[in-house]
Amino acid sequence: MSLELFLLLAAALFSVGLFGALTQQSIVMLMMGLELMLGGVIVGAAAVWHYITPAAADGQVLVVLAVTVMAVEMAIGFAVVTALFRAREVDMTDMAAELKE
Amino acid sequence: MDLRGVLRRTAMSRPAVLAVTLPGATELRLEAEAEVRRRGWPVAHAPAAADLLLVCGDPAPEDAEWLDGIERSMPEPALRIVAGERGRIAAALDVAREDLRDRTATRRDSSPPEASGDRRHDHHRMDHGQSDHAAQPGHEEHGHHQPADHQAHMDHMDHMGHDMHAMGEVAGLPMAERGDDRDELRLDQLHVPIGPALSDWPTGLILRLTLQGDVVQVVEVDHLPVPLGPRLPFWGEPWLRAARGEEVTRGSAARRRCAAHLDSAGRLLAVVGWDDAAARCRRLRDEVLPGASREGIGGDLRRMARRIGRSRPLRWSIAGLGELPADRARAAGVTGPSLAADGDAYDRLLMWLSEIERGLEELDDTRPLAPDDLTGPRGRLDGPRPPSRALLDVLPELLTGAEFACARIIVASLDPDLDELALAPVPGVAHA
Amino acid sequence: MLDDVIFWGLALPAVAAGVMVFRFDSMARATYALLTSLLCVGGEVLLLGLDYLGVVIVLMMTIEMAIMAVFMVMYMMNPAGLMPMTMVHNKKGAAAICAAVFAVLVAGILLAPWPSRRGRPPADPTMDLGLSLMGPQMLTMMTLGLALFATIVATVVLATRRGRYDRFGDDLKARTADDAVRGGMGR
Amino acid sequence: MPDAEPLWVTVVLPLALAVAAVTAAGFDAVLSGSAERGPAGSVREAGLRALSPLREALRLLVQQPRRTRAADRLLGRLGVLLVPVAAVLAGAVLPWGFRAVSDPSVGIVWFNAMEALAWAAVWMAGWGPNSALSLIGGYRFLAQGLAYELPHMFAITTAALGAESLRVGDVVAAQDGLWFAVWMPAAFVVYLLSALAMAFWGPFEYPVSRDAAGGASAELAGVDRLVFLGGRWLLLVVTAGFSVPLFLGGGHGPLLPGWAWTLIKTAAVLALLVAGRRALPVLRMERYMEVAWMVLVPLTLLQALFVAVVVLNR
Repeated sequence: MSLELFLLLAAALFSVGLFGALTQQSIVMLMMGLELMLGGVIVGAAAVWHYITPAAADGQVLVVLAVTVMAVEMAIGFAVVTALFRAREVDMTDMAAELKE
Repeated sequence: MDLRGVLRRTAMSRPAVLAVTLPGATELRLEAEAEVRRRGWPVAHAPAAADLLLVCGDPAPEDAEWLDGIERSMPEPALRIVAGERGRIAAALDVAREDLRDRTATRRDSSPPEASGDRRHDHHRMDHGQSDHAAQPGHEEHGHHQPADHQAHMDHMDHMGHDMHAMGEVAGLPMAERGDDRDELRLDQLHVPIGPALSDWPTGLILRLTLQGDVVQVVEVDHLPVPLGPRLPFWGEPWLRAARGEEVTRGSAARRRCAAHLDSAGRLLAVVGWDDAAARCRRLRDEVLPGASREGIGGDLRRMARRIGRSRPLRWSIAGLGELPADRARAAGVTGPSLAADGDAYDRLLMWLSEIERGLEELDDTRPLAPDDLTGPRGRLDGPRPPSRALLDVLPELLTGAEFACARIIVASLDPDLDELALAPVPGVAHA
Repeated sequence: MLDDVIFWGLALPAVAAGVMVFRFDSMARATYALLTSLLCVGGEVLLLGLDYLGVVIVLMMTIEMAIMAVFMVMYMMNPAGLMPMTMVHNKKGAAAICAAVFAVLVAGILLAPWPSRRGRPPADPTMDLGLSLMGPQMLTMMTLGLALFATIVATVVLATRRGRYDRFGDDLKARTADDAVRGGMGR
Repeated sequence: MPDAEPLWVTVVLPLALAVAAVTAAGFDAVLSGSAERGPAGSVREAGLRALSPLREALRLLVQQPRRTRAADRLLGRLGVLLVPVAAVLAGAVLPWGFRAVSDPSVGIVWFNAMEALAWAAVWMAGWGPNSALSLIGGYRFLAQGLAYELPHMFAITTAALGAESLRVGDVVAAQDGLWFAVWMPAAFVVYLLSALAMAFWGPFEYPVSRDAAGGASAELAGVDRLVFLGGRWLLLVVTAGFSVPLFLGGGHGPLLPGWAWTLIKTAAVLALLVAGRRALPVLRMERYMEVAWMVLVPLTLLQALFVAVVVLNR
């Protein structure tokens, strides 16, 4: 176990999440990509805390931040989808973009 | 016998029973319930939990399909027996248990059957392995059915799908369509028939529901064919016989009314999930019917009625469900306690309880019942239509927009008796 | 040694489940694949000695994904995955971008001169975190709190279609709310 | 004082929980037997009724499992299995007397996280069989979770606040004189309610209730059914048992050793829950939700505030 291994794991999760966020048409699936990316951020922050600055709590605060962002993003995401769905019965990013036109 | 065989036989010494009643067989249902309870056998509420399917009543040929469906969705060792006559249920259960024990003990260890296709053969075997009263005519046809649409427990739920491809079929199941719902979201609709095999459910009633989530959007009321015949509906029997000119005591009529309301209350309490009170209601019902004396049972009955009437959690739980004000009820032709209650499910329950307590006074009354008194437990039997018909007619209005659990409570709080649908207008009285 | 086994035992499923999120046809399975991945992330955090945060991640993600599954089934087409279909756009470009991002990250991770460890972990990192959030990081904590509060309000406003005027009438004088389903407070 | 135990304890734990679950289920069977068939006439009859959970278990073992069409067997099985697993994992921080299988520094959060696995478990078990009634049951548990979880979290946080530690051992040690139940009564009552809700048992069996033909368990047969419904009893035992270290002073008590007090208190809580269940109908979530959010959440917050003020002035 070393810092690099944990960071590689973080990078892998981040990239997989990014791929999902970029490719998925559905807003909900896009959010799942974001969640995965944030999962990568959490691993990275925790590893940096453990291997570099265990005395300071900043790494931990970053993890708290990431977890909160996950929750907020999810809640807002579903509220938006519900609102869109109610208004136009749309749940896809492409269709939402068309609505603007 | 090896240890495993012994264990298997022991395990099946009290099989779980799923009792299904056909219209016109109320008396058999009561006998079966009392007998199963006396033996302490577990009662299954779904085919998946049952070992033994006990059909009370004579199935018509068209019933074979949904009964097969239920039997198919029971786990091995599944056994079906048909009890068509009074007084023979105990014997039938004994035979069925022996059969189940033998079949489990001698079963070879094989992987569970894969699909319904494989299990059809088993069914042949088990249908013929029955005693005489279990044999069922007209039951040779074993097509590869889709699960019968009457079936209470759908093996499929069409919760998937989108309007883009709504017409398709997936895995042999129809896809769902979307429709506007109560909360103005266009979500998938699910067409679910519920009944007649559901436990704590009016015998023979089928509701074809359109559900969104668990909210009822559309209700169609349907029922199994009710056999027309000389047999009078069980719960209305004393009054109808008196109207025919036979001699019926007031006591036996009061007894029947008491038992009918206890049956309904037990059903409602079971659906509400108060098992303790439901079980007590049913036990008292079975004591009242065969003729427990007023002194013997009055105390228990009053205590129970008071306990239910005073329960604040119960009131909190069901008040406000299925509001049926008297003017609307009268317009729909509802008579009896549901009209007198003039309110929601809770008021109807209280009305049953108060009628039970009132009836208690007359329990041992030996004076003859007046032939023109035709108010049965569910309403006036001399109206243009049987009282349960009116109860069925108000169902769609009350159920639309209710959640599944509330819908079940509303149905149980009206508790229509489908046996009454076979009732021809009483000659000479109806038009008097 | 044991730590290494645990690391790999969690890291591989985390990434594999992360990939499966976008490969499952069934939305229910995709949701729970994501949950698996995030539970493994929680496990890695535990492995790094952050007991509290690791367990909190497990707790939060379980509840969050369970709720998410409801929305997945509600709004997505094909929730059970009975009909194979793809709903992706721009797959090649995205794959290229992601591969590039991953390559850059890996290069950075392997080439960067990581500083050596400074200081020792406190006996109780949870206490450390709490003191930090209530002390020097108070501003972060307050921001998070406000953001969460704003989220609660915003999501309700966005998702509901009925305000209090719909429920209690135009003059807000109705004694009982006009709701589709009666609640438990008898109002 | 609290200490990590040797490995064999991890084997004993599930067995002990199972014995406790069978005992509790037997007591419940005696009570429901007397409701259905009248009071037991003899001791032998009562004993036979108390054995009925074991007989049921044997019967389900003999029964063959079954499959439904287009089922998601992976998720369904996972959900069924997860129920007892969550119960045992949560039980790992349950102290017997003063010793638990493990007493991590964040034991209370661990307990909360493990019982939250039930959210996923019940939903998956309901989703798996591809049947409307069982899916309704699965969704009902999520509604129930949203109702009970917040008051529950505030209640256990209050206990942790009173002890100024998230370690279960410290919470027990802090109740050497005065039980938390005495000066945190609201939190204690809310905890008992949520213990029932977590185990989806008794008045909170809405997800598996009779009106939906067994809800999430409607399509389970044989071993699946045994694991799911048996896991529910394990959960009940664990959640009821956890109220002892949190609010009832754990192993503290005069004369008897710690483990005996734990046993007595756990049995008392279980008996109270099982007997209290006889007086209540199932609480439907469309009604309970409003009560939970408008009464229980403010109540537990006030309780936590009160405890915080006391702790600061100690």
